[in-house]
Amino acid sequence: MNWFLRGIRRGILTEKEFPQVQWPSELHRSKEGEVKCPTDALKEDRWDPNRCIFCRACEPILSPTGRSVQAQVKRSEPSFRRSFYLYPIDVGTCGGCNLEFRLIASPQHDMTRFGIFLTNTPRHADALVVMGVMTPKMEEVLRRAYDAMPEPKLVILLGVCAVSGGILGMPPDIRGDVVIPGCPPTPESILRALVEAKSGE
Amino acid sequence: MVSDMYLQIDKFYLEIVTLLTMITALALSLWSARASHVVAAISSSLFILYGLYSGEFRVFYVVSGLVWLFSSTFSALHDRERWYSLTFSGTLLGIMITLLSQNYLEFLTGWELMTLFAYASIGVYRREWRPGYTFLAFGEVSTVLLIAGFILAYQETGTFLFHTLTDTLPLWFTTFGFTVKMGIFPFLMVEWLPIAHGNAKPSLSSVLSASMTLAGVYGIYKMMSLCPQTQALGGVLILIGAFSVLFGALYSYVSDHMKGMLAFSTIENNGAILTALGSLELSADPVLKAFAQFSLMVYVVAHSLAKTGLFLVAGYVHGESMSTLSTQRSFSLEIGTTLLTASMSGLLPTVGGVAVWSLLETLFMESISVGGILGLIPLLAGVMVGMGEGFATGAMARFTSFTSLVRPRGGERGRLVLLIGVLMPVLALLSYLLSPEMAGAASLGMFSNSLIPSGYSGGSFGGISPLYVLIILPILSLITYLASGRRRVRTVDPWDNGSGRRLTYTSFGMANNIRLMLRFVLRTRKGAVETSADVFWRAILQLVRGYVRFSRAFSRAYMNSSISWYMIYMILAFIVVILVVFL
Amino acid sequence: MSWDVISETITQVLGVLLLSPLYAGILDRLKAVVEGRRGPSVLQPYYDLVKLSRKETLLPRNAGNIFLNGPYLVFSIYLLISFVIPVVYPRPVIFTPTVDFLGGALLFSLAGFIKVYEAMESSSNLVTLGVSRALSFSYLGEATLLTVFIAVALITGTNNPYVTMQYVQSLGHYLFLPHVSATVAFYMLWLFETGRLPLESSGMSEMGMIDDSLVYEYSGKGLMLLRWGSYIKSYLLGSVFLNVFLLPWGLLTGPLGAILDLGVMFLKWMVLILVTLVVETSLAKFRLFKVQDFLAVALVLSLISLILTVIGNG
Amino acid sequence: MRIIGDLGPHCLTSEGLAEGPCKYSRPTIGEGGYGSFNFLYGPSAGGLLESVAFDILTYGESIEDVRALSYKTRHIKVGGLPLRDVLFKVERINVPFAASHTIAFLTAVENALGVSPPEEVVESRIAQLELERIRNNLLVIQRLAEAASFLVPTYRLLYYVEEVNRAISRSCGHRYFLGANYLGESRCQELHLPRIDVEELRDLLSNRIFIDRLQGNGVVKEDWAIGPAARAAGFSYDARLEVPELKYRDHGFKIVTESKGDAFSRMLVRLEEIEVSLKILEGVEVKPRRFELPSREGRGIGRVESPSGDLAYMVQVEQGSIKELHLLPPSRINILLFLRSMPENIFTDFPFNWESFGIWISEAEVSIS
Repeated sequence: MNWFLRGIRRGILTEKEFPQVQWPSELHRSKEGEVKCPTDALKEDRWDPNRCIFCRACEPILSPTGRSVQAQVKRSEPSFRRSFYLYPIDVGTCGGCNLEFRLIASPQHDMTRFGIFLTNTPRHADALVVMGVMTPKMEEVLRRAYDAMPEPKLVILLGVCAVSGGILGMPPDIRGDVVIPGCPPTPESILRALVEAKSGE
Repeated sequence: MVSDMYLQIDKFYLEIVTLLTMITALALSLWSARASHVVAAISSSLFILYGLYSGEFRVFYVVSGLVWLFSSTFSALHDRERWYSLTFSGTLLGIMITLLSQNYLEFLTGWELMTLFAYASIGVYRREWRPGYTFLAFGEVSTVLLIAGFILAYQETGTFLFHTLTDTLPLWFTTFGFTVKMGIFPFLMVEWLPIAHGNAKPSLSSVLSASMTLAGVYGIYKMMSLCPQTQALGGVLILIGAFSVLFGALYSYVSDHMKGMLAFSTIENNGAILTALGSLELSADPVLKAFAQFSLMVYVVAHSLAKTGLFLVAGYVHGESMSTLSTQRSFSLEIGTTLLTASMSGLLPTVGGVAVWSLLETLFMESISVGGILGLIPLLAGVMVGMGEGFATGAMARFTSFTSLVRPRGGERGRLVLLIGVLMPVLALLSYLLSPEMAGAASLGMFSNSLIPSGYSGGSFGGISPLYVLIILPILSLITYLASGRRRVRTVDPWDNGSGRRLTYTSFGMANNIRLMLRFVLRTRKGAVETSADVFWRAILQLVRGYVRFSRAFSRAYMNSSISWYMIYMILAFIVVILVVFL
Repeated sequence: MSWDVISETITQVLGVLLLSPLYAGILDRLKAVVEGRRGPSVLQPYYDLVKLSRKETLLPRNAGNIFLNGPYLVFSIYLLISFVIPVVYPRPVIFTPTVDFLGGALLFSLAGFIKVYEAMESSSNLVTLGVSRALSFSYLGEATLLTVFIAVALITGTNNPYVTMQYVQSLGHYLFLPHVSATVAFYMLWLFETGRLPLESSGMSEMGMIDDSLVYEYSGKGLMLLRWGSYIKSYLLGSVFLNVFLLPWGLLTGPLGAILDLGVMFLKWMVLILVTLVVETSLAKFRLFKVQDFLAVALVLSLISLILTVIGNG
Repeated sequence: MRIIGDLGPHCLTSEGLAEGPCKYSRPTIGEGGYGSFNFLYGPSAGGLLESVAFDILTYGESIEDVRALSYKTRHIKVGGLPLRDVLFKVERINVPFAASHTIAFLTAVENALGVSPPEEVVESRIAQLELERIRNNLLVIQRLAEAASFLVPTYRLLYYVEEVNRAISRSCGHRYFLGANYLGESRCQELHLPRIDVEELRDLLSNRIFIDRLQGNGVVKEDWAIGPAARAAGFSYDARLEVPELKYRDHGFKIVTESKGDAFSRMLVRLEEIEVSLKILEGVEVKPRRFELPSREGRGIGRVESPSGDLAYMVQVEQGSIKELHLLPPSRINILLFLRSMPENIFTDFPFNWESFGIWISEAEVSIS
């Protein structure tokens, strides 16, 4: 059948509410007990999402709530309110963040309804989305990409690797205006963070 | 009446003085090259002055004068060899005599002078004579045809003076004699070889390419004015011209040799001029004739001056191959080249744009007025010209890119180029002075006489106003500029996916798409080039054996598609056209 | 000249200037819906332009005057053309005689020419890649643009867009075979000139870029002007297609009519947008060299139209 | 016997370990004449999901020769670490193939310790591998459709990818099987199947333009090819039939092959395999299960059929921690195949050929010490 007709027949599949995900989601302590966390995401009983890789080593002492992991927006840029173009750069990922990031374009999530788009040149980009742990050869590339973007611009750290280095290495040394934890962060949490970053809500 | 007579006398003296100065230049060259070039420049200016007074051939005179002025100025600045200055001024003198000639004998004298000096000049430079031979050989072919034509004319009129004829045969002979010199189909090595072979300096290249071919046009135009109209010749010229436009442009697009691609573009332009001549010969309608003449004249102006400028650009570049040359760009060179190439690409508001516009307009109007099958000739020609313009735009963009746009900034040079470049819009402005007396449609918001309407069949078929475009565009740009407010500018490296590599693209690579897409026409193999020198081609070139070897080497290095195929297309085109018209 | 003319001119030019992005927005929104997404707002193009106008302009190290100032020129060329052809108002307005169809075509190529030069000045590989492609198709593109304009000009015996428009309004001329084939040819050309599928599309992959590479190095105001310019270009060519080829009817005259014409044009555009929507969502992108064949077909169609007309006359 | 690839110092073959390194035929190196130049694509390109650069020798538009330059090489230290921490790192070598990596690794460990997991665990692992295969094949086809700007299918496939991810998350808690497998444990609760209309996907083949982009593009005939690339070339290579640990034969699994070996055949194979995998999934049931891992020493190899071909681990275990670890990722071999199949094409064929292999740089360029 002609794909135009197929498209018409399917109708709009974009969702308002997204199904719950257990891992990764906000963790809370449900039992007492000692936990050996491989990334010391647990310091004096405080759970630090920016370090957690959701490896389930602390189960069942900590258990998932199903609430999507909260991103931290340090700076937002109101002029991107209705038009927000992203340039993703991968400095050493496992491929998970790349995939989840692309999935915010899926019909269920549809980033474009918020005026969010991807672009293939930093010249047109409003935000640099950094993913993965720092690898030596990518440092220079990252710097060039940041340079190549016109002001005003935001830097978004996507995934625990970019935020804290996770279990595999060191984070890229670039100051993030928006920090999205998770391993990998779910499309839902990415989308929430982006919407907040561009409008400050 | 009296003043008129004085004018005649003044003109006569002016003519003598001009010739004498050029001869002086010739003599001076034995003593000092620079002095000779300066005097040649003076003589050229006098010739321009003379041209302004003279009647229907005004345009040819003034344009040739300008070409000489620019090229001799360039030589005065850059060339030092006395031999060169001798042959250079000799060539100019030859062309001058040809243009001023009052009868066939004078004409031939000038023609031969021009041919011989040009030949010498090509040979002297680099002390390599073979290309010179080729040039001479074909120069003589044309001369033979001319003599034949003139003799026929003499038999009819019994005088060597230019006199109206009743027979069209002389026109046929001479026309082909001249087209040989113009380097149209198969004889294009006359035009193309010496230049592309790098055996001519920039200034001479521009003279050969702009002024000498112009002499050919002048010849045809003159003979046409003497002979009765023949639609057959008109059709032939239109189609041959159109073929030359299309293929000249195509080969200019794929050629990777700097002067070579300019030479091919000259063939393209000569083709367009030939088409204009053809449509002048084809149409019966007086309005249309007038308009055809207008487009012919504008094209002559546009081609000669722009081409002169572009050849001078080559003077500021080290190396001949577009992919390996090295140069620096300066404001003058960049803007100058841009304006020149804009005109070469036939874009408003440059004179080249007016030329292309009027030529196409002529062709399409003729296709209506002539009607029937014959009406298809200008139509097809028009489409071929259209495609040719497309190729020309591409070729010119590549030329500008790799001679200035992508080059590092360097010292301030090439003001002469900028000057000629600025002429392009200015001449577009003046073009309505040339326009046949149907201008001045006092239409909505037009300045009087600023319009060049192709008045046809009562209502205006169409029209453009270069003046108008030239005034409104800057104003609108300024408004846009002011309206969009001030901008913060920051200089950064180009974004190359973050690799930090600079531009590696070669000129060859930029043209390669066409090489791949038109593989079946260009006979190119991937990257490398097919160099099949076939029988027919050898046959033509018995007298220029060296050329075959050269064409192999050349095609491998620069043409990257075998030149012989170019020849074949041209010859086939020629044959087809002849058949079409006579059957 | 009367105040009517001036007001009509203003309506036409402002109409072009302000409404052209809207149609792009509507098409994108509809595409998204067919793709099963809610999609961006129809006003998205405006939002983008506004944002870009606030951003910094980046100048590649090797670039200079042409790169910086080219966009203003390109924009004003399209602006100038909007004075010249019947894209909103059916009668000549101020400046209309500046150029005819052919001159208009030459102005379009001038804009393309400047775009290429300014892009080349940034001397980047990715830009040159796209430029070399754009140039390699221009020989067919320009020829088709010329022949299509001439085709309709020959049919009507004039090169003046406005006269042409009135002429083809009569049904007999409208269904005239040459006019039909010319119409098809022009639609194919429009798809090419405005970078639509099946010829190109602005995806993420640099390897497929043709026209995108011309703005690849641009940012801030320069990018805004070029984007806006291409919206206008798309609108101009599309409106000529609608008013002179596909639906020459329905435009009103007079100052009040000029205002209403904006609405009429909107309805006409809906037709064009729906057709294009079906084309774009049913087809995929051709291989690069197939674009040539596509254009060749367009050229041949317009040629057929020409030949038929001339033989008809003779 | 067939070559699978270099595993540490050895060459892994279908018969087992052989003397390494594997013997590959020499690639033909193209050289440039007048006007040729090197065009660098990448490292950070919008057209590529990951960071990698390709140095293309070209005359403009034509591709004479391609070399890949690695940019995002991650150095992962595992030597001497306890099994648990190594597992966490192995899971994150290439998350899109997390199940394949984890299961191959755990199989290797179990072989090293000389235990064979119980039925339920095996079933759960088959389920995970097939779900992952479906997700990845959908993604590959999606990338192909996107490269051709085939708008509606692009988003349709993206929709399915998301649906599979959700099914996985409902079945095993995490959208990419992270933490779903553990030492001596399989944690997937129950199997939720994604609803995929394979007939609809077959409609992709009704579009001539789309097919034209793929046919004759990137032909692979090498007999040392693996996974879909091999099967597309007519070789019936598949670890699922060669490896004893995972009992695929019991689930009526049959190999899908094509003959042409071009990007189109690779897509067809992946398309058919989606259906095959769905069939297999209907036959399996998943429930969580623990089992005992003895604390012995030894070395073992674990191999599975990842969505893009054979994936193998070789481990040396000593008192509960890793002494030695070697990885054979499918992408490493697929890149070789890609580079060899690229010449003679033009630039615009590049994305199609690249995506058709389903290569992940993350696993190809990781260095484990």
